Amino acid sequence: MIETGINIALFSMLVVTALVAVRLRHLFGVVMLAGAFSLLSALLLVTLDAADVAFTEAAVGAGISTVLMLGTLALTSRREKIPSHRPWLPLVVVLVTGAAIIYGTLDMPDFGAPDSPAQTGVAAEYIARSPHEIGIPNIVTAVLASYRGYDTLGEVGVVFTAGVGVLLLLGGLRARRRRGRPDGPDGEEG
Amino acid sequence: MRHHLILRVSTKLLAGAIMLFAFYVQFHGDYSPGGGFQAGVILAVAFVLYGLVYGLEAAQEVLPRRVVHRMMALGVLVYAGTGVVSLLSGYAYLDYNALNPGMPEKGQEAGILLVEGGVGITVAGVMISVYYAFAGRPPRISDEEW
Amino acid sequence: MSVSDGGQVLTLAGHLPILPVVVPFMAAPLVVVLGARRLAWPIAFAASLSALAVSVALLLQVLEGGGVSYHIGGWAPPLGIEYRIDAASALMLVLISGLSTTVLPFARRSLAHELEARRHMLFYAAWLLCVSGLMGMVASGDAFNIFVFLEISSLSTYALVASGAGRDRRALTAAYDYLIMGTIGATFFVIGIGFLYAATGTLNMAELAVIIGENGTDRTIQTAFAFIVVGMGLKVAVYPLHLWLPGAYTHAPSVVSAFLAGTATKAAVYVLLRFMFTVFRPEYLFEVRALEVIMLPLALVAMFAASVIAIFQRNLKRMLAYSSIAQIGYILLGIGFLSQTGLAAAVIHLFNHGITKAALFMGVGALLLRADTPFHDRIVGLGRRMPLTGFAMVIAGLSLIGVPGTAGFVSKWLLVQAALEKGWWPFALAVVGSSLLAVIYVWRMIEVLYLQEPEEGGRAEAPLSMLVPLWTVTAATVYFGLATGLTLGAAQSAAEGLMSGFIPVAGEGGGG
Amino acid sequence: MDWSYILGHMNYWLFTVMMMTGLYIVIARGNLVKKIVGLNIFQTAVFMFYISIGKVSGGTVPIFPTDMEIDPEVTYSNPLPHVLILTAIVVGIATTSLALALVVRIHEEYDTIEEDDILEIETRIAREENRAHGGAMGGRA
Repeated sequence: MIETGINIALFSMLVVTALVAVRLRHLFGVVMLAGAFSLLSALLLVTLDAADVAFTEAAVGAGISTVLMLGTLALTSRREKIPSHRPWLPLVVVLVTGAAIIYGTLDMPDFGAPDSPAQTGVAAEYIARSPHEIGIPNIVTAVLASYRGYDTLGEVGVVFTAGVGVLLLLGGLRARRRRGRPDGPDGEEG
Repeated sequence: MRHHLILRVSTKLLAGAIMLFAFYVQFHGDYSPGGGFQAGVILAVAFVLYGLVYGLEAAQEVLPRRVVHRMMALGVLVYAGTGVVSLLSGYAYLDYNALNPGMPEKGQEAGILLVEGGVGITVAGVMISVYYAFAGRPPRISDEEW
Repeated sequence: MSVSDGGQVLTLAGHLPILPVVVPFMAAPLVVVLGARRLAWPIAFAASLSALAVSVALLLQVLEGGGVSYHIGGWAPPLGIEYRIDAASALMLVLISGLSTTVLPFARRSLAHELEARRHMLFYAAWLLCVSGLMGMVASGDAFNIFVFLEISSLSTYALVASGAGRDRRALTAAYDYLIMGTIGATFFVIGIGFLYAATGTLNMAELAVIIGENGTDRTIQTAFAFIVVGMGLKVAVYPLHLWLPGAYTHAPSVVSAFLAGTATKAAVYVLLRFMFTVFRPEYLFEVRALEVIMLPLALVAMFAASVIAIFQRNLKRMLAYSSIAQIGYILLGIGFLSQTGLAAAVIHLFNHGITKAALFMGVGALLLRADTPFHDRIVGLGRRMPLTGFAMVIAGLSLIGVPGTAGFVSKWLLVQAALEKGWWPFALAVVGSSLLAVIYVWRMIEVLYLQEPEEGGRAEAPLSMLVPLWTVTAATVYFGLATGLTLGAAQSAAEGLMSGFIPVAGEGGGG
Repeated sequence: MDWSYILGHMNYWLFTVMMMTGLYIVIARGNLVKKIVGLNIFQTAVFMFYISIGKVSGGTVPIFPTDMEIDPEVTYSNPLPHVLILTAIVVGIATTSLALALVVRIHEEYDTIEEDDILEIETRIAREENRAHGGAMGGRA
């Protein structure tokens, strides 16, 4: 089967990309790998029938987020220092968490099963009802903008919050502040 | 920094094409993958591209800071305002049937168009604002160092 | 329970559940669109005040007529997203909007002192978003919708904490640490919801409860439970996951600390309660005993370790931050008892500690007008120079200890009762013991504020715009310590509601 | 455990491996930008995990034909995880941009984006504070 072959190739490339990103110290390369990871995941999402998500992941992960990271590197530095501490504790945390997730998947229905709860639950209702209740072809848009439109309102709120936050942090052009003033008196009262 | 002529001309053409694509994605989201968010991102990319080649000042002449900051908020108001309209007509918040009580389907379509528009405006506004904020900082690494 | 449904014409009263979230949510972009610094504060205050008014109306309505369900978009759940308000959530809405409304007038002077004026407009926008995010988390009856509003509140919180960078650059690293931990927590929460969805096919919490109740639990649902508890635990700052909290509360502007200490961790605790008791059901919790084995010991560690660390702090703000971690221990203890009294104690302590800690942080904000840092040696004797501020802090400090006549006493008394009810007297002793540690650090605060001569003489009281909010909250700690009817009633009814799970609503699960 | 079970769950496990790789970068690496990259990998893996919950074998993209002539024979994959993940992706990029803005500011104030260096600077500040204000216990933790 071609599809299985594609999937195996994509999966292995994804895993390898992620693992290489751990080792690489050249931050430019790390950012590029992250972009490649997003692009590969977008391809995988296409094979999983999630066209909308793939489109977004490609635009965001491989596009805007890579641009922002590169912009940040240009403003900061481009090499990672070797961390001084031993990574045992993180390794334990990660292994325990991973084991917990795998434990949780043991009772999950097989991949692609058409009769799993996820498929027969509300999802089936969306597919059955949206043609006559919403009347637009793209079910994802129908659910996104109408049935669960409030989530999307919240999502816009999150984006707006991020915008406000970035402006609050970086707003206005200013020369670099003088440093070494851990708790000096506030001279910028206005 | 002044880039090569070919780069500048093709950027202008490309930015226009990208914007056109953004509008297609925005308004065709009912029929195919895409919608306000993707359109907003693509629109922002067009401006980022323009800014990268022509410089931040040139980009900000086309779309001043004040405008993009207000775009961020405007989109949220459009979206949430749609909800208020349905609320004031006695329907539940964000019930698009309120927009066309006679024909619920038309109301839904209109509602989706409105809110997706709101999403697009906010996302484009935020992305461009973030780009302006980052690009406005003095760089630490020179071009050669990459 | 009353139900609003698609197509049905609603009156304004029918919209009460959505308004406390939407009003601040829309006020934030309004502030930015108008772009006028002068309008930012009035809009924020007006929005916050109206959210409070609506929340109070909602609380009264719920206490009288039972829970309310509001179908957003006119789509009946599980198809659409539902807001579900009962006594517990209404009480939380009142707490959040009430604290925001009282702290905001205080913020005017305090911020003028602690933050550059050109950032004020965006600060108030972020504030409003934070309020609406927290309110949305509490009001929502949809698992994924909680995540979305959680992120609104989180992102705005990171920005608010980082805005303390003008005074101390460590606000930035504190915000970064908080962002990383908070995002890991939120992602864990999302993983948990994914497992729940895979196992049940729905996201509506009431329906989740029904399906889990009917089909029982399997390994997928157990894992979902674990991830949701750990994810929210990061937000709550449960003891080993608390590392972000001291830095964030210490370096954020005082108003932000006052508001967050009173609300942010509390909203997360509320979501934790919702999932533990209404989605996974108490019967299941009894079965796994995970709470007794894990939560009670962690609660005890938090109560003692954090209190001891608090005693050794020289920075008043940091001391209060560690005390917050200890106080969260009490709340977890109440939850861990898995009894109605224990839950009532937890809910009422959420509220009482919220107002107590807000009063204390506001007091610090007032002190900072006259001192450059909240280090003990810089605020020496300030209680004499600022008698009203100092006295308010003493009263709030007494409430932190749990002295009779203050709000803190009510919740600790209930907690001790819950322990004795179960026959677990060592836990009752632990509550008393930890309170004695609180006596030490509160005494240190009083000692610093009063027992030494101030560096320079003369009275330099904080302005009225700060004293009025400070004393409003302080008076509330006394009022709710003496007149326990409202809070105790709401907490009891909230605990009852949590222990019995969601009450089925007529017309639920049907078409829109 | 038979083969069909393993094949039916293999993808979940592989996604778990990716998630944990990302999470490892977040908690084990000291570079502030790299942590954010790790966070992105972690989240992207979670997104794929979600989407794979909604995949139906033999299903297709959940978009009806433009003329809305719906063929009842066609199975569509589950649209709900797609909707949720669209929202989650947007939340993710919002978080990333805020985090990067913080990194830029941190670099302006500390002149480094390495956790170890920052910790060193902050320990020094705390020590100075303690000397100035007479006492113990400062630092970041």
